Amino acid sequence: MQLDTALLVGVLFGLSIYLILLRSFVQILFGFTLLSTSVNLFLLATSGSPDGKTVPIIGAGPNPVDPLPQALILTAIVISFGVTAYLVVLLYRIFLDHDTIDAQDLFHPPKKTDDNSP
Amino acid sequence: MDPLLIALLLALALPLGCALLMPFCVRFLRSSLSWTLSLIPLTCFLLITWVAWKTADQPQVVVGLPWVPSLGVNLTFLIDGLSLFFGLIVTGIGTLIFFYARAYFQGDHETPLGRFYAYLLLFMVAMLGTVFAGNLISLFIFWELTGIASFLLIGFSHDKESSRSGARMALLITGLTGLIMLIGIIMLGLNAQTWDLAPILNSDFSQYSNSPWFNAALVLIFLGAMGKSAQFPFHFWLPNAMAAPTPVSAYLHSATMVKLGVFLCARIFPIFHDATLWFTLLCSIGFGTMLLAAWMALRSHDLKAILAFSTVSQLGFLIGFYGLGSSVGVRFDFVHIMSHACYKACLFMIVGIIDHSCGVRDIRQLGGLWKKAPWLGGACLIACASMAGIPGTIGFISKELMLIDLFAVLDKHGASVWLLLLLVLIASILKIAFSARIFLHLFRGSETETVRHHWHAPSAAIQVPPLILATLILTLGFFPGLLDHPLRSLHVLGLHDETGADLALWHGFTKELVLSLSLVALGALLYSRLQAKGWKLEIPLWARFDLFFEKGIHLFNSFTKKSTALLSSDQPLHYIPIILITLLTFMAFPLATACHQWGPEILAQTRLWQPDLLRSLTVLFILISACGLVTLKRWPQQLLCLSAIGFLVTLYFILYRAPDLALTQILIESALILMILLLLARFPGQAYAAEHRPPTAPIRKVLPMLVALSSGLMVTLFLLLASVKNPDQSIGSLYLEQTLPLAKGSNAVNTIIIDFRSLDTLGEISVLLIAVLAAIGLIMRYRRTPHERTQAAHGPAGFGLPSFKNKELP
Amino acid sequence: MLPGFLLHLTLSLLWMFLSQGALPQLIVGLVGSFLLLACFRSVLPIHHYVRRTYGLVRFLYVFIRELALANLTIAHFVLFKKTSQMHPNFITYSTKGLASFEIYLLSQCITLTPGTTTVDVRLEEEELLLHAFEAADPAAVCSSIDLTLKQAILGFTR
Amino acid sequence: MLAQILSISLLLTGSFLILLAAIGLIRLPDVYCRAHALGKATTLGVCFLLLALFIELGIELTGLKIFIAICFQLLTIPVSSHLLCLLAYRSNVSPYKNTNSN
Amino acid sequence: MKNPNSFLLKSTTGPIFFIAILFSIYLLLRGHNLPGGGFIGGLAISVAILLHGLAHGFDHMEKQMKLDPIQLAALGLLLALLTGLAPIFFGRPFFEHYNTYLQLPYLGSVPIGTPLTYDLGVYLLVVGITTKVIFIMARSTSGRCGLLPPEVPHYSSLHETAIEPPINTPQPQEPPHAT
Amino acid sequence: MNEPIYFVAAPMLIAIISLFWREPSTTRRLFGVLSAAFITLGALYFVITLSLNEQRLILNVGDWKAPLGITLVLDPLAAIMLFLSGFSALASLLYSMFELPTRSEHPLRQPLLFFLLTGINLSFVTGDLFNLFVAFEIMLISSYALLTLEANDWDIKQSFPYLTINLLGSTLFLAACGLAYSIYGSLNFAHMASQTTALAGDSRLLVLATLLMCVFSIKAGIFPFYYWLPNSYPILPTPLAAFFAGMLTKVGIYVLFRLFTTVLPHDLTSLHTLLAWLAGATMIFGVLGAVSRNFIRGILSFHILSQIGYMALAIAFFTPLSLAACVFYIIHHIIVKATLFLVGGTVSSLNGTDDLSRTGGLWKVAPILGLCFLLQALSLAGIPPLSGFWGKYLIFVEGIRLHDYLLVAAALLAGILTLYSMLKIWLGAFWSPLPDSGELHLHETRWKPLTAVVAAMTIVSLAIGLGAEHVYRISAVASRMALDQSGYVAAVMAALGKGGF
Amino acid sequence: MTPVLITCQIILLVATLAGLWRLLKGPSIFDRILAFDLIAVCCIGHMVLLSIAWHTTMFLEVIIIFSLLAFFGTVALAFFLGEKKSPEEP
Ligand code: NA
Ligand code: NA
Repeated sequence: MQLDTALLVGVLFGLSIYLILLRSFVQILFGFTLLSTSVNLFLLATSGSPDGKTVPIIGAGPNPVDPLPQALILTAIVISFGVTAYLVVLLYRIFLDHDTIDAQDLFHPPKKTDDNSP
Repeated sequence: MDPLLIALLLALALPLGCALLMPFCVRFLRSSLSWTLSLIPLTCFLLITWVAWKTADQPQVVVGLPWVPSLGVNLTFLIDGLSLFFGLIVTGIGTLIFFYARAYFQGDHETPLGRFYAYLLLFMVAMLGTVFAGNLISLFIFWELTGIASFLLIGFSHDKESSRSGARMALLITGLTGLIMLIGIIMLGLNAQTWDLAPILNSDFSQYSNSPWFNAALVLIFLGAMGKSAQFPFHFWLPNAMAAPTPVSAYLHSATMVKLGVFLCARIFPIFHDATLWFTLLCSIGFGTMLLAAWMALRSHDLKAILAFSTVSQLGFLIGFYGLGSSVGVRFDFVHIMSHACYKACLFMIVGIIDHSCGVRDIRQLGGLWKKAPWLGGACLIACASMAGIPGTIGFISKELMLIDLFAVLDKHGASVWLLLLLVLIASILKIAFSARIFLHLFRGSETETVRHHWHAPSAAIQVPPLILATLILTLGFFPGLLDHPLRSLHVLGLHDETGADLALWHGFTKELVLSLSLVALGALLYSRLQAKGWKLEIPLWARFDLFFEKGIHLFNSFTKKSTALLSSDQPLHYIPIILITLLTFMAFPLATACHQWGPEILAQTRLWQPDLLRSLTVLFILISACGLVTLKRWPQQLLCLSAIGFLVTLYFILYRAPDLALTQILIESALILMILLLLARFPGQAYAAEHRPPTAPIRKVLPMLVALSSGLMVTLFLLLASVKNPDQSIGSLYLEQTLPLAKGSNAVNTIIIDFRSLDTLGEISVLLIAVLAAIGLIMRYRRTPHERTQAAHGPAGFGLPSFKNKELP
Repeated sequence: MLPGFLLHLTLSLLWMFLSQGALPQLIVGLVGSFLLLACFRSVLPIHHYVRRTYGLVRFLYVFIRELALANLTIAHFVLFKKTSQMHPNFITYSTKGLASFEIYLLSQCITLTPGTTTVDVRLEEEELLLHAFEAADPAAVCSSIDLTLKQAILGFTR
Repeated sequence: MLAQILSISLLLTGSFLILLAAIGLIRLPDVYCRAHALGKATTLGVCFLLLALFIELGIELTGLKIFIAICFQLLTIPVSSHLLCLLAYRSNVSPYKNTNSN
Repeated sequence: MKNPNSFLLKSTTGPIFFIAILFSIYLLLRGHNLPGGGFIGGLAISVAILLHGLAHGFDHMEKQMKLDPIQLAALGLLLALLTGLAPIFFGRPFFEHYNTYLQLPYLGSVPIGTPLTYDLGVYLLVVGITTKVIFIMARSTSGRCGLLPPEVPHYSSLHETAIEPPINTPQPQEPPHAT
Repeated sequence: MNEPIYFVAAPMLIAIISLFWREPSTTRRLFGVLSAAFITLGALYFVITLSLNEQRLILNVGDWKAPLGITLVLDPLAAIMLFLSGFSALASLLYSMFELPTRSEHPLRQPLLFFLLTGINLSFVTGDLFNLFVAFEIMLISSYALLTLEANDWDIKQSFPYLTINLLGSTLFLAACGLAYSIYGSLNFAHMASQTTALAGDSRLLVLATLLMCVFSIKAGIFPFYYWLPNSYPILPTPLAAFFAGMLTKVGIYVLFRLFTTVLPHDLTSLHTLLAWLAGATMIFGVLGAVSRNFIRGILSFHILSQIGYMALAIAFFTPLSLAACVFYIIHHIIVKATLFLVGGTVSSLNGTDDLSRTGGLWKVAPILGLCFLLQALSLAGIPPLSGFWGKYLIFVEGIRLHDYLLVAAALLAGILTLYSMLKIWLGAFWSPLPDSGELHLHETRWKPLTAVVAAMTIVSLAIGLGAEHVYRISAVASRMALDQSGYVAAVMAALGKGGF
Repeated sequence: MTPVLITCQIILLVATLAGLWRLLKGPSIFDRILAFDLIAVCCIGHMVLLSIAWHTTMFLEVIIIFSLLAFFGTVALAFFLGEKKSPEEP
């Protein structure tokens, strides 16, 4: 039973979803970063409770933890790094092209009210 | 191979092959040799005649080729009276039409004749395929093909808006009803456990009638017939299809396509005629349409529209006739069909010639053509007489037979069908009136302005086909006995009444004759009344179903725009909430079930749970930082919280005995933060400005929180459920056992990623490489040299060029 | 310099191999051979090496002492002094005549030693900008740096 | 036994020093002073902890790594606290009011 | 970004860079038996490179690089893929590893089989992509934020320019809304 | 033994080589086209031999026995999908070659396309859930890359929803992997399938299956998960749009198919019902969206969804016949959809726009193009005997047999509305007279080769329709073998290798 | 040994908490970066303690890399965030 991890994963997941639902690019970006962290922790928890176990290296101890989830997370971390890097660049490019970092403004630009705009 | 099969295949393949060749022999089509085109349908006609002759002594012959035998769909031909009769009509009238079309397009240098003949031949193939089809599915296939070919033909002059909309209307109506018919066919086939027609037709039908699909199949298949034969409420497409060149109208709407509905009724008659629905459905729809269309024909002024409505009316009659057949048996249906084919084709051709010669089709602008074209006038007179049922024409024979059948029904069913009789009689009166109008207004009276100015005499050749048909009408009208033998040999099992009487012009002074003559008198009376009032008639708005249809399409278009907007399809910010809410909704039931099953176990484990101080506090710290991430206002602060989370999560990995993971996590986290910094730090002061937004609606605030809360709960439940029970046989321990002896490494995590699951790693590093390539693509603009710019004057071809900027964007 | 270092290294490695040990033996070898070299410094051309190595050791001693002292000061400030009693300030410290490596070492050490942190290294002006915890008397701070760290550093770099 | 006592005292001192830095971070009045506390206390604190680890785990190749780690701390922590002071100074983060700048 | 031009930082990154390179090679070699491996090693050296870049400016770093990092990355992927494909030519399944050991004094037996080449491929790729991605980010942002103007880029050199910030480019206009 | 990996390794190798090539050149293009053709032919070979012999080819990657390592399985279904992906890539490359002058091609287009192919092919052959995740990620990152590679400044924002939604989907996929591992103790499809009876009655399986279904519904574009698709595909250049439209969503459908048949228990009736209703909604809402659009790309993009509905419905009926129909439909749809997008691209090249109010006149100018469009559009609408009819027909049959009349009615309605929206393009671009200047925007030498590509694809599609018997037999074998869990498990477990239980 | 380790752990946890407090409170961005630095150091401390507790050398590399990255992170954050004239500063 890993109540602590379950709580951690749940709250992180919820918070990241909350961030993703906000409007600012930056918050959305942070939301996705946090989202991948939370799901990595979820995967980690599937290796079972670590209490009384040792690292999954032969010779390091009598009762090593399950190595597979760790390997999977390793892959998942790297992949989400790649995708997040792309997301960062995409957001930057959108910012360059549309001069906004607000998703709402991006798709539904506010009506310009000032008269002195060219 | 069976010679019959070869003959039929040839009859299909010859026009099909020629159709494919047509676009490549435009020069031939414009040459004087193009008369020979009529030889194609003629050859088919002869082939079918030969088939008919060969099978004269057999009521039903089935030949075929396997096509998709796994699905029971084969290219099977069912040769019986019905298919032979229709085959002969299609090819026979076809021969005349090809001849007529050659004359019609004489000297026309703009019309793409190659395409025209290709469509026409294709249409003929489809027709032949349909009538000879011995398999329900192949019947449907050819049925749909006729729709496509007619679509191309109707829209042939596609520069005109009316052509396009007429073609669209025709295709949509026949397509929709065709698909509906497919459902009915499938129900029928599923009932019968076969898709082949012959066994279905020859089996005992009482076994099906209890099936739930029986009546449904009848209605659905009949809907198909209604669509094709333009029965109410689909009657409106046919007049709109008159945008086609006249040879097409003459072919499609006299003898072929619209007759398919009638053909289908005859085809399925043996299966369904015992159903009570059969009589009700066919008679009400058929005779109702007959009256409605006749009434509309009377109120139309475009020649083609009059003919179109009269066609609809006659089709209604024919369908109703098959409905009647369920109680009294079907006799002489072929006479009705042939009579209609002859006079309608003849009239269409005449109208086409007049249209060609005057450039006008409005009957009000025409008149006095008798002197200019007496032969044509004669043909028209005969055809109109046949339509009106004047003695001496085949139309008269047909009408008398109809009255006989009606009285027979009256005898059988009593007064309840008086209404039907009334409908038929009124429709006949109307028909006589507009028949008279067609002939009298075209050929009698004084020459109108239009005729005087625009008339140029038609060639002799173009008048030959209508004259042939007129001759046929007269011949058969006077000597109906000629048809006796052919009709007997075309007798169809299960369809035709065994007790057929011979045809004769004079049956004695019967009540039918009296009625018939009085109808003529009443029709003449109606004509004269209307003539006196000057024919100031229009189809009232409520009967303009075509306008409703177009309006409906328009409304539907705006409805789709609204519905698409309603579904938030163009609101990218709503996508993720919608997806999440749906996901949560779908997950609710399975999660509830799982919690019901595993809940006690989870609770029991929770009671035994002993928290680890360091881990629990790390959790707390991570959550504090995460709260900071959410609550802090400026992104630099949030980023710092994120970095802190990264470091603390690494510690958490350590607590889970994962050094490799910790190393990777912290390295990646740092690289990522640098990346975010590099780009986000370039966001100008606006990055701060964006944080000061106007207040949003409460729902906008509460909904994300609710979604976030339930997502978090969902994942927590996932994890609790995941860890509630260990799998019986987990491969995790396997890696620990075999990493050293087999993979020659003691770090199990590393041997997994390098050896056991090396393919994952290969994929993972490709993802990294591609991500960087993607980033390069985003940030580095690919520049073309000035030379390349000129080479592609309009920029890159295809979708590369136009941006959403110029588009109707949501 | 170099011959002395090489000799020292050779001797220690020799010792390590001869005693068939690893790191502990290497350390013993380093210390032992240094003592040996120190004895023979007048005979061999390694006088400077020995002196500077001694200087290094002394520098390390001074550094560790100052580091410990610094932490005690911090503890004193953090735990016992009220905010109002603190007088932090920026002061400048001249680095005239020092080589860049010496400046680097000095400024790094200043951050780790009592009461001062290097804020900026101004190479052009040949001075350091320091932030001192207790800067009532800037001159005293500077002279204490001169006496401890600077001296120790110069002791082994020159 | 001696090693045990030594490592225990190193551990406790090290942890205490880090706590000291933390208290300093909270208590001290401005960013410069906080950087002070952090730079000095955490360097020594972590070094002490690492030394304790050294004593506990022996002095093979591990020892070299611990040595590297200690060097790392000595190299980096002062630089980061310096850098923070420098950037704060350049961004004109105003120092604590008791300061009378010259 | 303006280079903070801190003397201390610049001087410190030198030795750190050196240590990090040695350390990353160490991590690469021992990954099969202890924590580490090509991935971690590669990331470690990339972080050192990035640190160096932070201290000295990325344009300076990029100028010093002899090889386009993306080519290094592609090379790494190629190496990894070829490691996987090699057994096929011996009639063995894809990615079957061949282990062999090199006996070295004091270091014991060092595995130098195909796992190492695979790890090396990963290592090269990671180094390549991390540096490349940071470089292009740094370069593309140069216009606005005061780094030196970019050198002629390596990748597809004649046809690639950094997208400039919106200062100089015409702003896209919102299309008229279909109402 | 190594056959399955060829289809993954080859595109990756080609991508890397193209990357080293740096500059697009005629040689590089030819190299790409020829290799794609080679891959396609290879796949065709396996389609034929594997379905004739009813055989599965198993590769234990790294020689690790089944549950331990990653297993790749090349069965007829996978082979069919490999053929289709290769074919679409070939068409896309060919079109690309004729569409743009060499120097105007983006240097990264070809490598990225082959990387995309790598990911797609890996997801077809993989027999491991996590490896499937990796394959999906390769595919997705390449698709992001291609989506934004040549997008202009205005369009680029449309890739943002695409990216975020797929990121969310990938995260959920990862969670599903974790859940699967803790339930089954394995990620290998065969090992998972072998535990079906042992885990009977474990309600966590339903949780896992629902989660997986939702994840792949996002990837496949099933209502209401489809939002990312219709506005993002139109920003792609024509050949890529064709490839994406044909191939990408079908990967989601393939995985749904694979999971429901080969991996998950067959008795998830409630889930099948849910999928069926979602499929119905997808058909209707997809086609409504298509009708609402007035430019070719928009119409075609929404049609992807509506057609996905048919395939999902075929899966949801979950009878041997309907599953065979699904395979048939996939085969048909990939080719038809790709062709339609190519035609759409050619039309907008010719008219300079694909806004239907400003196009026209092409039936006179480019009749072959028009014929191709007509045939494919009718095929899409399910007009017999074109390829689209057979799948729809079988779906109707199964729907009636299962008494799902409402769903059949939805399918019928979607069919007729498809016809309607295709007519919209036909009337707008081909039949209506050319407005404005009446000038074409492309020279003959440039659009005639494009038409040739389109025509070749149309011929293939026609062949599928007329030769439905063979295609159906292959589909039936493929679906039957996919459905045969015990056969799959036995084949995978029998493959030799090191280690294992 | 264990009580000592637990004591040290608790001390470090308290220090981390203090760091978090500063991280959330600010006021200047540099204060937050300092707090981040402190948290990183605490993590290193925890790792050392865990290595002693579990008597393993497996985490040494993590410790080294961690200190490298703590430094790297501080430098990067200070560079990019520090340069900005954020309105929160006086
Ligand atoms: Na148009
Ligand atoms: Na148009």
